[in-house]
Amino acid sequence: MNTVEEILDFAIDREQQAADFYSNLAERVSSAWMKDMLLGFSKEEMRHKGKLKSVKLGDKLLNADQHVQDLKIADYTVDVEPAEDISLQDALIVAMKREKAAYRLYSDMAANIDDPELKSLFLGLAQEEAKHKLYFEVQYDEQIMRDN
Amino acid sequence: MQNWPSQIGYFMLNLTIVGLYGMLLSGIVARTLAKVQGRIGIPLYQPFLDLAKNLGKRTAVSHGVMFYLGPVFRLAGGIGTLAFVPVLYGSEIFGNFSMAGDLLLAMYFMFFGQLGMALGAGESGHPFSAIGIARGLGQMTAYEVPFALAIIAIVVQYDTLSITEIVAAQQGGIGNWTVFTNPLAVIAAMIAFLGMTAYPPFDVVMAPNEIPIGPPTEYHSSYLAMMTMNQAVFAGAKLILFMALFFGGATNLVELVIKTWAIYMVAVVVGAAFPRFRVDQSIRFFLRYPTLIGIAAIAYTQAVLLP
Amino acid sequence: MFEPNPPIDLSSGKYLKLWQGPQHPGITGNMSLELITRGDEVVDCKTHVGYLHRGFEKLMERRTFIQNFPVVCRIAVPEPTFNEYLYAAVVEELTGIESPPRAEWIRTLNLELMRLASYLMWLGGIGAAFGQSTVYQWTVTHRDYILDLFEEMTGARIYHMYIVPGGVRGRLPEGFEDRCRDVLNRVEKLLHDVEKVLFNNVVFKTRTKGLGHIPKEMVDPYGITGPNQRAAGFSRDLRKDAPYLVYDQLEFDLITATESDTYARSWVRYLEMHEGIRMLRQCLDRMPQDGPFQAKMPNVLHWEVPAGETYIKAECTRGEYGYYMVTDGSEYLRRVHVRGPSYTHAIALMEKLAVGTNIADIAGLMVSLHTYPPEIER
Amino acid sequence: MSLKDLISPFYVWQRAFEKPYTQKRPIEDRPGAPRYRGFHMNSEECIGCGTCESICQNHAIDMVPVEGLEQRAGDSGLRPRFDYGRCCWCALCVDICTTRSLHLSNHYAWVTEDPDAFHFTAGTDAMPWNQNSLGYRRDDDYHLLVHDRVEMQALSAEESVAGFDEVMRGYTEEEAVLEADRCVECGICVATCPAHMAIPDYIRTVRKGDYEAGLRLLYETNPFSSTCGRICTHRCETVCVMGYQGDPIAIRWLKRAIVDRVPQEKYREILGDEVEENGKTVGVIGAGPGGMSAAYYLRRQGYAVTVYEAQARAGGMLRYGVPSYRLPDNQLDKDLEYIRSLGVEMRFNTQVGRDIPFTQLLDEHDALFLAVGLNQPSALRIAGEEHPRVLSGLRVLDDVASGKDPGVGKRVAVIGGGNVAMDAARVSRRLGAEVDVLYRRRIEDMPADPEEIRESQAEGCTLVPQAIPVEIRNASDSNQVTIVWGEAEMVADDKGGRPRPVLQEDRMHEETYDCIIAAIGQGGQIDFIPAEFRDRIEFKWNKFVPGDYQQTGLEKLFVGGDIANSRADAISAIEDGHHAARGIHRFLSGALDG
Repeated sequence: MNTVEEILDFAIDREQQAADFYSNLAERVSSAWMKDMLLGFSKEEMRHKGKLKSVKLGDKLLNADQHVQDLKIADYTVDVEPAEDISLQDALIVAMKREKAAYRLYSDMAANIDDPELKSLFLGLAQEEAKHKLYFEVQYDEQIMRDN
Repeated sequence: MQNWPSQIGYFMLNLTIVGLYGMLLSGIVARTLAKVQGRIGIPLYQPFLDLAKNLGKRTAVSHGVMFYLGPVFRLAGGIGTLAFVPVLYGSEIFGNFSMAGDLLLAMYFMFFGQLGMALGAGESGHPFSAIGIARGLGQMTAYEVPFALAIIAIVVQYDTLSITEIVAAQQGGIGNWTVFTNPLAVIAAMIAFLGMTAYPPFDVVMAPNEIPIGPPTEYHSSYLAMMTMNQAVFAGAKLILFMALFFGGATNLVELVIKTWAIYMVAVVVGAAFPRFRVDQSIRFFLRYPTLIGIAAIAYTQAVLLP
Repeated sequence: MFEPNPPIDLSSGKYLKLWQGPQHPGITGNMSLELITRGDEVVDCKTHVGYLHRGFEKLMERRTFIQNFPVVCRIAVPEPTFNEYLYAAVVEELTGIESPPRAEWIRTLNLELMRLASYLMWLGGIGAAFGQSTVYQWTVTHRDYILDLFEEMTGARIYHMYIVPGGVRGRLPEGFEDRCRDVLNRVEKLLHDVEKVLFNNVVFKTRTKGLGHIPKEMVDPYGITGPNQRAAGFSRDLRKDAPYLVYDQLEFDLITATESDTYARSWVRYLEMHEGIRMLRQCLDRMPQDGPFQAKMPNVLHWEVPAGETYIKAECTRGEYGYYMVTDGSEYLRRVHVRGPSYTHAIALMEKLAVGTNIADIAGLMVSLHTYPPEIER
Repeated sequence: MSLKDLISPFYVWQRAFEKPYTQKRPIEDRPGAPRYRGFHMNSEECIGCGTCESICQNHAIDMVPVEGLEQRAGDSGLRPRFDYGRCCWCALCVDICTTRSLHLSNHYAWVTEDPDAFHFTAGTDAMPWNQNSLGYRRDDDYHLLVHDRVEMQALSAEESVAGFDEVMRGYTEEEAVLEADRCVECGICVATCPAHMAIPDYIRTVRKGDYEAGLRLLYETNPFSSTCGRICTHRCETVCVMGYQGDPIAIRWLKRAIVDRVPQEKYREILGDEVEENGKTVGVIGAGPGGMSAAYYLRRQGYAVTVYEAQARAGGMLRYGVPSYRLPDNQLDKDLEYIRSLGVEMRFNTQVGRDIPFTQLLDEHDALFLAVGLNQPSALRIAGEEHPRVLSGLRVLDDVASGKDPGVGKRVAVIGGGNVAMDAARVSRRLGAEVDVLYRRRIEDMPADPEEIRESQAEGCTLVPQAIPVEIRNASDSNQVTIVWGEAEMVADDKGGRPRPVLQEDRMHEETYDCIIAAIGQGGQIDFIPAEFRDRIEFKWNKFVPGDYQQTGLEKLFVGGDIANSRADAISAIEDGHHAARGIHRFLSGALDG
């Protein structure tokens, strides 16, 4: 992965994988409303993918400097197995943690690279993932920890 | 009367000047009274605006011919008075129709206007008019007594019925003015003057409280305007007459303005200070002290001045 | 004095029937006098009211107790405050609410200022009725100075709507006392001028002395109160005889006269104005500067006053002013009756006094009784 | 005639030399006094309560809708329109204004050729005096309304913490009348109350002492009046206009004042509830407030109603989630018994999906109302959660309600800031424990009722705000548990949500307790609905999204209560039940065919 194009392809691929992950899970779950929700997550990932595609086509730019709030909810929740009887709470935890992992991945890549252009690209991707994570964290905060 | 067309032209000029002056004077007096009352008062040109407004209005009532003629008589009285009073002594232009017996004519016209007014107002049928006329004629008759006595006194004193000659006799220094030569007559006349100008305490005829408006109750629009014009002309004529008879007349317009204004202020000064007499009280008043003073003036003239 | 005036044969042609009013500058408000005259002499007088009837007493039955509070001041236009006070007092009496001491002082100040303003207007009125309009302009201007005070104290010049059941509507504005003292000084100075110009005036004396004499024995049967009564030699004043508000803590003298004519009535009022200024100065000096000015009130929106009835009276500028109220425990009053002195003074008394006077004296006579037609027709 | 009397009047001329009293242009040069009662101004604080309209003795004020102003909770969307042909500028409207938004300016001259202009809406119409800073305002010490609430007799903190006796003792008749008297009857509360109860009307019946009429009004919209009179979340009181300058009316306590004075035996006679069977049956799943409310209104319409309840007793969260010091059992029973007395059939210990299949219910009944509530406590999902000394708040409350000892020990940490957390904390206090309440946000952010927060503090619970639990560890004593929590900083949410806590990892604390009670929120469970129906039902997150009249895409199924609304309180559930009952009636009588 040495060119911008390759990196973006990699990222687009990751988003696709995530979308597939959620739609597969949605097939399997038994809980009444989880299916709808997981398909919603999947759509969300496809939206991210679409955004990266337009970055690749040069229609959009990634902003590496923005500050995205980190609620740090994902950091202290336990790991959850995506099982058939997954609850809403657990699904959100899974989502948060996936986005967090993606964020870490891009951040690490940025740290290990010297090319300023690529570095900035990785940082931009990391911020994107941070934003996605924030979305799930906010939902967790609102839907699960209503009383906390 | 040699050159009567120009005489008439000069008279028209006099009439205009005196009329305008009379209007202005009413504005000045209004402002003066306002000052006493703690107000700023109307602008000086306000009487002209009022006149213009009244002239511009139409009428919709009919009270008969005499009613319409009332203001005409009234105005005729004012103009008539002015016609025989020389405005400026020794001036051809401002001499008017001065002649041998003009004093009598002037006095006649002063009375005539009131009577005409009385006829017209009486025709309106309004009780306030009728009461006002009764009061007005009663009071007029009363103040005419001291006024007539004062006139008799000075006629005796100057031995003439011509105003111009009376003025001529007073020329040559302030000491020659009637007011100094025959003060009793002037006092009687000035008290009568208070009655004529209808300022308090002798304003019961048109008192706004004791019966609203009085004789002119029913008059409006151009009738009212005609009466306002008469008031101006009449006031001017009266003042000039008093000035001529008692205060040495005037030889120029400035002197005229100062003197007439001062004479008028006598009524204003008294007017601001007093409430008004009821009509029976004012009649009683005029027939008491002023009449006595008038009689005394004649006696004084006969006894002191003539020998 | 109780017999009706003798009948008059109008068709004889000796008499003229003359209507004075209902719009007439000699009457403070709308009422009319039906005069029958012979020459300038009035031989018969009938009083007519009804030109100003707004039905306040009935209106008030259809309004809640708080909603009546803006209504009552309109019963006597030149003196709204007495109505406000009395209405507040009857409601307070029936509900058992007690207005705090500070409010009582402010109310007294208010009432005496109102009395002074009303007298000033009256003083101008008596001058103007007899043709002395200069005094009228002066006094009305000084009344306006008092209205300025009312404006800053209450928010309005005429309909103050300030004395509300339970207390007053607000504290006195900053620096009010000084401005009030200043106005009192100016009014006092003016009064001395008026004394010189009006009361020491030959024409005024000629007009007013002997005019409208009220015999002493007529006073009680005709329900004559206030200065009219005191000018007839009675030493009666509710402020002394049945003190309300803080009048028992104020020093003032009762003014009386014996002549009982228009001049005496004017002179009594003139001296009462001085007493009023004296009282106002005491109020300003001794009024409490803090503390509540309103009692604890229930929610006025649905204020139910317990069933009961009461009559409360106060000495207004014209005499005894009273409110009689009956309540039935609901949110509306059952009946209210307003006793205004103008009713007795302007109707029956005027019919008697007018006979034998001159037409020109009617306006002055009417003013000398100090009546306000609006309060006749509640 | 003395000479003095002749000379003295000329003294008038002395005044001619003084400054005139009058001014040349008085109107421009003379503003009204600072307190002048001039033209009306209305500021943005106005909420359109219409109290000005009620007090106006001239009927000069009309409340009218204003373009661009939406009706919302606590704002009627109306604004006062003034008719200056009627106004007398008494300013009673200003005195009575509950928000103090209405003022009079000291502007008093207004000339226009347009007669309609004298009919204007203050505050929204552009008027020349709108910028005036002077004019009449109500004095701070002058009131036409009563701003202080009549305090209710309550057990002292020491007494209340000693047992499970009801804390609030109820109003006496006099107190109730005094409190009811404060109401201005604006009706802002009616719009905000989820059940749209006729609040001003029943408050008036309290004032008049006519409790039977009051009860009739209550039952028009709410068959849980005794319950709601005690534990309602009273959204009405949060929007009450009296709250702007003082205490809101104690609407909840006044409702209780009515029900407390009417014995249950007389309900039937007072309410006149006669059931005329109509031959149709409706099944209700869940005997909580939503289900029982639906059962009541359906039964009144003549439906044969069967209620399926998994627990042994009716009441749902009201019974198992609300401790008896807030809602004594007999009061809840009073409401429930009356509903049952109309002939509602109860099937207890019947969990749908386990004891009876959902499809069977669907077949047996003409319509179904589902209100199973949120009974699944959310897990903490932090490390060490499975420690045996970590309890759920709902369980603790459930145990206490069923008479079991939850065994909380002597030192308890409660995690959460909602009503369940507060109740768990207060119950633990009553069981003799020292209680710390850890909450992630600030105290003012707590979703619990302010009363509950206040009372729990009074009873000795320690509130630890901005504390985020991160880990649970074994303590040295196996009967104890250690919690690690970090301090939080609040950051504003740029999307307009509530401020969010952010963990400060450098400020960690560690504390050991006998047990930890987690009460961070609840979720629902609807797996009993077979998968083939689910496609026709709309969900969002973990909730139903019902259509009109609480109907779902599965036409016979109506839903309500916590599982179908975002408000999660009893009164919303009651309204859902009532609303669904109306919907079911329309549906079954053919008016609504899906």
